[in-house]
Amino acid sequence: MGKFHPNVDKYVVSRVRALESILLDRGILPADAVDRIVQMYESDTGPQYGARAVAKAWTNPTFKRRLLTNSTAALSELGLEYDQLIVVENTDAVHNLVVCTLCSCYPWPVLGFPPNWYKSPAYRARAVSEPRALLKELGLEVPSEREIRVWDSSSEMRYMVLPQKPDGVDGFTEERLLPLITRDSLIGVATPLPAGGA
Amino acid sequence: MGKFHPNVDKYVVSRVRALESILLDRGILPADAVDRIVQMYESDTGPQYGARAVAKAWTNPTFKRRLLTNSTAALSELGLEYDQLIVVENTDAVHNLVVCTLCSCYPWPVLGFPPNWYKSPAYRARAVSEPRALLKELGLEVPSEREIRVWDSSSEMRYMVLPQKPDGVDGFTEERLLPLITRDSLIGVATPLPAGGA
Amino acid sequence: MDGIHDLGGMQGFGPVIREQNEPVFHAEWEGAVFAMMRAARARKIFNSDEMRHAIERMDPAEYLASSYYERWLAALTRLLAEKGVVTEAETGARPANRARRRAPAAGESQAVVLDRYSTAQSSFRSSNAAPAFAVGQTVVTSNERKPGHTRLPRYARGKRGVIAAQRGTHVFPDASAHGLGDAPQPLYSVRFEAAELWGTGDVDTAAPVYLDLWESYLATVAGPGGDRG
Amino acid sequence: MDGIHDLGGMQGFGPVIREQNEPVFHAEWEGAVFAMMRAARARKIFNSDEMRHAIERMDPAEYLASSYYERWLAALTRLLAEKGVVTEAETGARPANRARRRAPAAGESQAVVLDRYSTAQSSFRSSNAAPAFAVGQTVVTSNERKPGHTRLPRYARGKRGVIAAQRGTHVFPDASAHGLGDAPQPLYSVRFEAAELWGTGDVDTAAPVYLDLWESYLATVAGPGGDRG
Repeated sequence: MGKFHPNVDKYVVSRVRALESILLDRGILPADAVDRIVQMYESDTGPQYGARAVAKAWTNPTFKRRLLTNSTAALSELGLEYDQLIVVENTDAVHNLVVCTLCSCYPWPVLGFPPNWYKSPAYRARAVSEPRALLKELGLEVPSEREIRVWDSSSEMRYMVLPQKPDGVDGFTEERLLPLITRDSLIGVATPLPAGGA
Repeated sequence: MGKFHPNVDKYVVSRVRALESILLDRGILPADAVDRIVQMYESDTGPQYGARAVAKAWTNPTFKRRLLTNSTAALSELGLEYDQLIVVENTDAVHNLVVCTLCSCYPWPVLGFPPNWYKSPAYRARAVSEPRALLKELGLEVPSEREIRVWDSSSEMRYMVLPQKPDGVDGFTEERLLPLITRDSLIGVATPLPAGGA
Repeated sequence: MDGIHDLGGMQGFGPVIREQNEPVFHAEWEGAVFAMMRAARARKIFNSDEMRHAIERMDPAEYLASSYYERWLAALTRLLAEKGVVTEAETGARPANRARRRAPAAGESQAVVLDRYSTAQSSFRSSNAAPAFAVGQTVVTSNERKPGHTRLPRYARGKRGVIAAQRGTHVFPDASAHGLGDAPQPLYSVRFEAAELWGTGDVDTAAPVYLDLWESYLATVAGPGGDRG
Repeated sequence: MDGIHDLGGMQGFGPVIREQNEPVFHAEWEGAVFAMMRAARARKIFNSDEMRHAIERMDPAEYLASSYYERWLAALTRLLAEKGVVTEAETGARPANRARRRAPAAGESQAVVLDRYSTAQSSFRSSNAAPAFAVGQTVVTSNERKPGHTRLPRYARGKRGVIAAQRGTHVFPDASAHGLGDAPQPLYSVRFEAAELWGTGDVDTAAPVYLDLWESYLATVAGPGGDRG
């Protein structure tokens, strides 16, 4: 609901219902499509594939190299056919941040649905021109000497951040690492959770 | 009323009334100010000074020269103390158009209140980048070989167009010329009315 | 600031609609807003640059959804609050129908019902400094992205133009809008060719734009046309 | 087009607010819009570039006042009308409560309930043409102001950058959004320094932006750093 549409909901709902009934009548929308799609996405959403890829990269250097240089091959090892992903690695010298200023492009196959803040005009406007100040507002202080690379998703290529491994997780299995790897850390607006934090 | 504020009027009116009562109580707004200002502007608005200056320029070459080079002196001959006006002359080689892209600056002392279209985002956005197409939409075809100079009012200087004199008005007095000189012709979105047209 | 107000060159707004026989005010409240703005300005509660900047600071969605006098109302309310004259809580709490105009005392509104223009409002300032740029000189505009008020539109940022006229010395809005005084500077009329502003596409090359720009917005360019050729 | 959607670098939007435990859909109608968009795309009624351009063509005030799925609804309604599938009159005339989902037939929605990603959606295209630009080369972006869809943001128009990577050959959105086919072109990742994009003011110089740009957006620059130094 738009901030400035005080009564938008009823109006929007009635337009959606009307369009839905027309598309059902014409056979464009199968009768069960809405329910099935909603059910499917509500039960199967989030950054599972992305987190799995990162956990594996943290524990397996050759997988990490593949993920960074040929993500299609790396993701297919996880059972995902996806040829549009570029994975960018955070280091002590470089922090990466993903945005789409022109619309809201986002790597759905690996991260699930984009959160509303990612699609907001404020994020889209500010991430490119004042990333460090924005990240600080969001609770992530990136040292001034560390370069922030902002990836503005202007093509069909999609971006995911490979965050730095938290301290104290040496010897953790992929399964123990997984809960530390939040969606926000894969966009670049947060770091993974600390070892004891999940 | 904003296009997308379906019920804005009541809300705005109540905010205006509340603010008005506070400013009256504090003595910032004199009791009769609203009525007097509204009455004054509703009875005394429009491009009287601008049209008068143009009519005089059309009939008096030395006044025209003063108007174009020292408008302050020229306007003071008409009883108006105003030191911020630049008058730009339309010729067979140049057509002039006035806009304010950043807000809605307009030469109120000579043209009265700006019309709503002058203050609209559409006019402010398009006048600078596609003036010829915009003027054509508004019914004024400017030949492609004629330069259109767009004056974007970015400072406190204000702009008024000196339009070309219509055909067939040689020997007309200032009083007969006045009704031909429309507000829109002084902004540059129209030509003056034809000799028989007023 | 690169705010929503900076509309020059934006696409997607559709046609310009002219209203026939447009009234001075479309509703009574518009006249009241106009009068209140006049009164606040006459009392020197804020200046015109502060008022413009208050409009620029509106939420962008609200800016575009608002009419002209709704923007004035938003700026007026905000500035009265920022200047400590009327808090936003007061405006919100006041019952809507309390405004009752007292019977006017003769002459009371004199200080507020201004002349249509007073030379006290002039932006001209005297100066001993000679302008740095001459008519005919090629200049390039600043590419600086300022957080505050400025009068160099985004479409003319980092662009080359030619000085068309010197306009005297004027109050500098980038200072005046932020309580930093008049800080007067030489002002110039600068001509920009359409291809410089709008690029190499389907551009009407016979449609230059003239902007009035302050000296600190401008820098010299090597050679008559500059090093870009 | 230089539309309202082109938000990069704009100021005045305020803080980014993150919702805790955000649901996939905030209301039932959002899920319905999502499903209808999926169905229309699966039926190849329009492509993703046409969809983006339909959103860009919204009235700017409505764009900013709308939520994400309201924009999808606006684009969907517009494209279905433009493609002659459902007229806007039909959508308006249809009683609001007529949508009654029939009992689903098993497997019926298979064609519509797509996998999360299908390589049929890939933007890659095979090509024999060698890319014109090499990694490390300095390029300058086009300053062309297009009336239609483009993926070169306004903030990066007429700017210098360095080729950071070659990305293969991809469908060209400026063609694809306008029924002009795939018209594939080499794509590059281009790095732009912050000072080039945002000027000389209070700029965080250690915050470059990387954009994926098609070959026709780019031109060579004389010398390694170009003639601007």
